[in-house]
Amino acid sequence: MKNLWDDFPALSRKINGNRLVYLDNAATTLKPKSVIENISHFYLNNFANVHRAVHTLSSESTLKLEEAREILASFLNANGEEIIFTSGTTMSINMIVESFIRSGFIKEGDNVLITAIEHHANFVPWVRLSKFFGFSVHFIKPTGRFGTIEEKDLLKFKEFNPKIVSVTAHSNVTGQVIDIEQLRKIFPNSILIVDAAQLMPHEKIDVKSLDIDFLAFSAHKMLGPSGVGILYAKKEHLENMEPFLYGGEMIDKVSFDNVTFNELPYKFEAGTPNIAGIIGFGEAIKYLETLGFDNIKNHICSLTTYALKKLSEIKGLEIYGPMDERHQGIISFNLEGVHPHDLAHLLDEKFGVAVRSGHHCAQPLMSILKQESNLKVFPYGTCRASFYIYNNNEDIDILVKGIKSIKEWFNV
Amino acid sequence: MKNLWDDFPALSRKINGNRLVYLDNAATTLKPKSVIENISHFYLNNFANVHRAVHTLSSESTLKLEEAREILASFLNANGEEIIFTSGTTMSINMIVESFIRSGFIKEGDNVLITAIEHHANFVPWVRLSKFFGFSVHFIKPTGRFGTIEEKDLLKFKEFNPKIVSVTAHSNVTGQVIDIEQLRKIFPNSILIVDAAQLMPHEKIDVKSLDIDFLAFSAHKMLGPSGVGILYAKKEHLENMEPFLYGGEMIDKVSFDNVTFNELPYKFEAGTPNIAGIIGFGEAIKYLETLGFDNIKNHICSLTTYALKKLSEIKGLEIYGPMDERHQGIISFNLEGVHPHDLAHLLDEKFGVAVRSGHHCAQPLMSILKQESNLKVFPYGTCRASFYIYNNNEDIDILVKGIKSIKEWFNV
Amino acid sequence: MYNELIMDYAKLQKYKGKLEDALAQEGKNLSCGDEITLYVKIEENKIVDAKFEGIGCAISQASANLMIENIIGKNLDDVKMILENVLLMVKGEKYESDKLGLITKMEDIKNYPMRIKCFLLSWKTLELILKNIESS
Amino acid sequence: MYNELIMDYAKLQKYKGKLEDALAQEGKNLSCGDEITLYVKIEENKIVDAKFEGIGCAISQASANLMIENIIGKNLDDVKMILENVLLMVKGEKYESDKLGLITKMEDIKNYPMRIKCFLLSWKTLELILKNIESS
Ligand SMILES: Cc1ncc(COP(=O)(O)O)c(C=O)c1O
Ligand SMILES: Cc1ncc(COP(=O)(O)O)c(C=O)c1O
Repeated sequence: MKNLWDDFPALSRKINGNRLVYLDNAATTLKPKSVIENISHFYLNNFANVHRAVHTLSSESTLKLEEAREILASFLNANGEEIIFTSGTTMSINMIVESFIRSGFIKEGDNVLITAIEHHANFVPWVRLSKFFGFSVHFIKPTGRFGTIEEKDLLKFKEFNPKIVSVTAHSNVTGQVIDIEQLRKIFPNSILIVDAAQLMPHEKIDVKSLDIDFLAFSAHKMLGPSGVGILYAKKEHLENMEPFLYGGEMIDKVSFDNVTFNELPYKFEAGTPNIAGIIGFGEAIKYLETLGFDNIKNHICSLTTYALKKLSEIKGLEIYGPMDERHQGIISFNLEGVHPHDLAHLLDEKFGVAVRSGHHCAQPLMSILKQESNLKVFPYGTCRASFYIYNNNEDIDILVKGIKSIKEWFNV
Repeated sequence: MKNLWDDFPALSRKINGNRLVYLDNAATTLKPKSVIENISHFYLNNFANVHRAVHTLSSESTLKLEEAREILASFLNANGEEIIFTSGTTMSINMIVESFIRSGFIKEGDNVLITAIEHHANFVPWVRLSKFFGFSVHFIKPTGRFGTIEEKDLLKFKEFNPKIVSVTAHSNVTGQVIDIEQLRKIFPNSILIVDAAQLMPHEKIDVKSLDIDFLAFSAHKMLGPSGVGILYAKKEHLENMEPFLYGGEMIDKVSFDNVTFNELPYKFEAGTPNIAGIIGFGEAIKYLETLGFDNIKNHICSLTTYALKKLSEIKGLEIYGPMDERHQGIISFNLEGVHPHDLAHLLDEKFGVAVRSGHHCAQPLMSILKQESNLKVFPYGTCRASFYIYNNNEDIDILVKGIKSIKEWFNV
Repeated sequence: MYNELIMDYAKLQKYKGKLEDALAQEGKNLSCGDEITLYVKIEENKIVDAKFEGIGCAISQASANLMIENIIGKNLDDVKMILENVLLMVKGEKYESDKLGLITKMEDIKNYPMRIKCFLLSWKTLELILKNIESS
Repeated sequence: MYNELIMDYAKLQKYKGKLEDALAQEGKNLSCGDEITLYVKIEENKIVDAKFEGIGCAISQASANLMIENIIGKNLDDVKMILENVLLMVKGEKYESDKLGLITKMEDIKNYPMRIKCFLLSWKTLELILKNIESS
């Protein structure tokens, strides 16, 4: 991949005198100039509320918003009416769960299958609302290397035939990519919900050929602005589902005792959307498609392979996840004797390297890693380095050098 | 008020050769340069995810986000832990209603009082969810001039002592400002929810001295970015309420069968927030406070008085709302014989004037206006002109001239 | 958008009113409450007469009048083709303009998303009639 | 943030361990699962000894050691004042630095919102002890 640094002005920042090595891409990515300028330009020139007025600014805003919807639809191989704009993955998933409940799609006694490696966004809504509404949540437990889900873990639930299967396509901790095609084959009759917050930035997903029922992801993890997410859902589901948010734009007729709803996708988009953010997301997708998702995936895989090799040479470093070809873009690790917060903080302070530390909103997985860890003290968290299009091997060399120096400094 | 056009680059646009006269401020306002530049600058330099990482960019982002929260808190005379960032007024109100239901704050048999002039955002959630959960919604009907709520309309429900009173502080159709102090006096024991989407841009609200329990508003209607809203709520309520969105950041501990929640306000802020938007909103509040809310209110009132006088001189123009000192910033009207969409479209096309036409997400009020209208055919909608800080009397002269010309053109 | 031709068609009275012994279909514009009743008389697969009742904005009135003027005398296959091209036109896609005659004078509607529903009110009602014929 | 002084205090063993016949209080850092047990021995309104158990990051260890070093020998009113000033310091507000001695070497913590919880773990635990004393 060609060097993209000129497109990302934040990369020219100095962090305590060092060049910024940004390896916290799984939390959020930097934004290219084109997206930032697109948003500014929109606010400076066209901004008005959408859908609701006939004047020029409003018409322009509406056309641009709908253009972004079409970009997203063709990106996923879906139809515009199946693309719902939300404020992020978290909101998209909450929307599914609560709407399922209101619509009677999940009732007392129904079974929902998720995994033990989910991000809280695809864990807490199910677990918490199951307490109120009496459905059951079951967990696929990873039996592979440090939190890795194996095919046999999925197969255990095949006969169980759960009504709903909701799974991350890419762990934000172990970096494992889950094979959605395989998942669909094992659960042909289940409603399949995919949390694509992490996979989407790395790989094109064709919702039709993978037969995905619901798909959720966030703009900010793939060069887009914060406060924008997507919920893709098959039209046949959306037509039968009760909305999650009620208000303007999503209605057809409102009287004192009755409400009917607007057509798709507006039925699920109450209130003024994040207009500038959505338009900026359209621009981000254009940028990514110009690079080409094959190139992006290759680049990320080659960085990951290089990093896994280099990191595993550090004694006392415990690396989580499969460490094979399923391991992509995200690497979690711990250095014996050094708390991950200290490691992350020092990497930033002394080497300009931004990595994340903590439980990564995946506490259930942390408790599993603890059981398997060989560390004297497992800190209920990890350090996580995650890569994107603007990273290169030198970034990884700096990371590795940093870890080694910190190790010496702590005498471990 | 001094001329602010230099601060609003969109005002230098030409619409079909005419200068833009932007009178659709109740839908959304234009953005000042300082807000747009603030957002760009943030994306170019500091952007990272908040709360979750220890590195420099993330720390900077978190500090800026929390600074915005403090700006909002002191703006409302509230505490930071009572300020919840949402995606807009619609989301804020849905959050209240659904959380009340989950928490058992409203149950079968409880009474909720709203008005017949509400925006759908404060109407549909109550009416629709009351069907599922068996509580009752009652409506204060306006008996004053064309949709105006009089004190006696409120007093009718005094003995009724509703558990919840949820009311707009400023009608987005009639422009009537509702006296919240009076409302609180009439309903001293009710939980008072205020939809301040329209009032907030014009007037400072002190939530403590007005004893407001919940307050909702949107950034985009007061110079801020789209996709950001506020829910203010008294701490004592928030502490007892079940969250609306579940996911990252809002939790304390998550295990396979139990969840405990984070402290306030984070308990109600699941997922990655609209970081840049929130920071931009802080900047917008700073801009408004520099102008001074007394000046803003005076300016809007003087524009309204002038516009009401000029518009009432046009024969065949029916103006809705009180047309007295309660009438502020927003004027809805119809021209006999011309459909509001045509009037709005022609004002844009021939005169560069942006006004809104339609039911303004207030269909119940439209049915009331229809009953009182003297028009041969009431179009179930109105034209609406709404003012903000950058408007002046000349804008109103152009609007009036436009309406007169269109009247001639249609021969009515 | 508002040229003399459109204004003339908006005010046209010729096609307004009720048709007896004809197919009748109601249509609604959700966004503004406008309603229309379209009457179509069909003989031997051909539209021999059409009228409409209902009030609405100038755009919806002009569009209804232009529609009726263009479909009277045409057989159902041709009408369907006209309808298809109209739908392409408002989406800003490629269409056969020679099939639409004066209707193309309203092409600019594609830039006004809020007005497309006004413009399409009569066409969507016609579409319903055609669908009903097919399914019966 | 990580200077020699902080690293030295992070590794200090002197105040680690259990104290018998002392008030004991557990504290937790929600964000990383770190836990501490603080032991404080009070005689005649004065802290005569204190220790802590538990593992955590260098910041929380250094902070706990610095805290204990600074409160031993102080009466409860002075300890309360120290605590108040520490809380002001991390909020970036005005505080009396002469009351805090070496603790001020960690002032920079205010710029690291994620680390404030690490830093405050021992202090919040101390606050709980003081509150318990007052309410009993
Ligand atoms: C009175 C009132 N309430 C609520 C809303 C909804 O605001 P938003 O679309 O920003 O959620 C509006 C704006 O349209 C309004 O005018
Ligand atoms: C796998 C996964 N799911 C969901 C989320 C939540 O995304 P957001 O915070 O944008 O709602 C994240 C990101 O933190 C994630 O990594």
